[in-house]
Amino acid sequence: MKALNTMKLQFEGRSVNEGFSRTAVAAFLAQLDPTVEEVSDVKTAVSEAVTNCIVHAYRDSLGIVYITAGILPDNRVVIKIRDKGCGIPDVKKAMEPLFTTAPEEERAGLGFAVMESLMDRVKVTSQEGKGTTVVLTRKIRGKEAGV
Amino acid sequence: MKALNTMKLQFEGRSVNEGFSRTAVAAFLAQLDPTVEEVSDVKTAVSEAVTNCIVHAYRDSLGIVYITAGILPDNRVVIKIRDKGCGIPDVKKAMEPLFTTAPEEERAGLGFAVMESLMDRVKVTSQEGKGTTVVLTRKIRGKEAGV
Amino acid sequence: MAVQIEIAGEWMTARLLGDIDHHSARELRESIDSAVLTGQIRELELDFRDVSFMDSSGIGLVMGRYKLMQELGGHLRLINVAGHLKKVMILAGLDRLAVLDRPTPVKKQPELEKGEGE
Amino acid sequence: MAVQIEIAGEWMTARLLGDIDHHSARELRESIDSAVLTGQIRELELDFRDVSFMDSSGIGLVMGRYKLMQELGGHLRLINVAGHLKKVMILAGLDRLAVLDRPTPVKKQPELEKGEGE
Ligand SMILES: Nc1ncnc2c1ncn2[C@@H]1O[C@H](COP(=O)(O)OP(=O)(O)O)[C@@H](O)[C@H]1O
Ligand SMILES: Nc1ncnc2c1ncn2[C@@H]1O[C@H](COP(=O)(O)OP(=O)(O)O)[C@@H](O)[C@H]1O
Repeated sequence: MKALNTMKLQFEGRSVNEGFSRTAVAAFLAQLDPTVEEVSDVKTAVSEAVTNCIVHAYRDSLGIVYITAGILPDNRVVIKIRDKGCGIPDVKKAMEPLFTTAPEEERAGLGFAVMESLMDRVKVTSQEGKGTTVVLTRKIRGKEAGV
Repeated sequence: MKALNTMKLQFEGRSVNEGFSRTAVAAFLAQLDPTVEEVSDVKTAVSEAVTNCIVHAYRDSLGIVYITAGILPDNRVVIKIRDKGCGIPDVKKAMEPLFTTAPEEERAGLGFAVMESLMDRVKVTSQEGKGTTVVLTRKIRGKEAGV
Repeated sequence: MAVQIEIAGEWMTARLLGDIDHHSARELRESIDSAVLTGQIRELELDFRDVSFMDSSGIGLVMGRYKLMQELGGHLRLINVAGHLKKVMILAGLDRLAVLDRPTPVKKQPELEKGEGE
Repeated sequence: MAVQIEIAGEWMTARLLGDIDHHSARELRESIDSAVLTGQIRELELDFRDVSFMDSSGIGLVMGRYKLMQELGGHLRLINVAGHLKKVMILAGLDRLAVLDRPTPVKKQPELEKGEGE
């Protein structure tokens, strides 16, 4: 389905940009007149994916995080978060709740679980040494729907 | 001066993206802990430059608007807004207050005047048929300064 | 952006809500002008109390309504213009059009004035 | 993100302010833990009333403080967890740790309770 509107965002993988990037995606979403809950859900899922790029993908380095977002005609928003970091050796295992490779930093291992529970669809593709792409999809019913 | 943090944003030149883009830039600025007035000033200047891309540069077409922003070590923010649209034949004349080529759309001809009065520096480069780049610079004193 | 319109005789108040930019200006302009023309309004008041953002598209909106009211032999007045909005309007010279912060003229429908005591 | 800490005997309330994410969590963790250890706190209360956003970094923060209080033979309690925050905490199973929305235990400093009547 062709997107009605799209945007691209890229920024340095610094933790200060976590807040910036989820606010930017929320501002893009605003055109669908989402409910407060829909905005929180999307911001939270984006924050998880962006944090993973910063904490895991670029663990010992500073890399660029790439986001694209598109609005589909059926009011779905599709957000792609991509890094060129270390990659994930076993995606299935990484997505299990409580699995984390950074417990010393108090990561809860719930990033993917949160994304999956807040979004309609989470697709992860990764290649070791090349990077990871997370695609989040969510239908926005909006305030009109009276949710 | 090398930037401490940078971001790039690009989006389709649709008017609905005017609000999105100025909010995204404001979110990036937040790391400098700006005052409410500083945020309004920057948002307004960005809105002028982005609107010009949509209204003038891509008058009869849909093009992409490119924004980059950087934070310099001396708390200056530098924001570049670029289009690949029609270009400006006479930049000096275009920057005169009240000059507009779109009076029928109730453009006030004050976009550049607003940018110049709210920012420390406004640099415009343009090439007919190729596009226009506006560079906005503003020192952010922030809440700490007690402005 | 949205606008709430209140009419009393030839007086009309348009309360602007949200952001005024190029994106929202067209709809605002159309809503206000059609109400002014249909209602044969002579005194138009734009209330900026709930405007969260405004760039020079708002100046175009004000100047366009100023011209319209002049053509109709009426007047335009802007109320509750504060902070950032005032800054943008003053740098555009709108204060010289004498529409900004002019003392409230005596209205034909004095009951409209209630609750404006600030 | 910032935190306001109030201590009364071995009771401590940490009022979290703003967004809780990976960026803010480290500073929060360090401020809270150093106050807990210095003050020999046994009852730690995290107040989420003024938290505007939280992702799973907040879960890590809560679980880390839960473990710390267990090691110290104390307790952790979360208060004013509403809406979006509650959703994230419940999907993380924090309600099962019995720290969420537990009725207020009788405190040793009853004067601390004043003004909490809601
Ligand atoms: N972008 C990424 N690049 C490399 N590894 C990742 C990435 N995202 C997730 N991972 C791996 O998957 C694990 C689980 O991720 P997640 O569920 O978000 O939990 P957490 O971030 O708390 O560890 C991480 O600990 C990490 O090993
Ligand atoms: N990005 C651009 N591309 C092409 N022309 C532009 C661009 N920006 C400004 N201009 C020209 O400069 C004029 C003055 O711009 P400005 O001061 O912003 O006023 P306004 O947008 O109200 O016309 C415009 O009317 C247009 O002719």
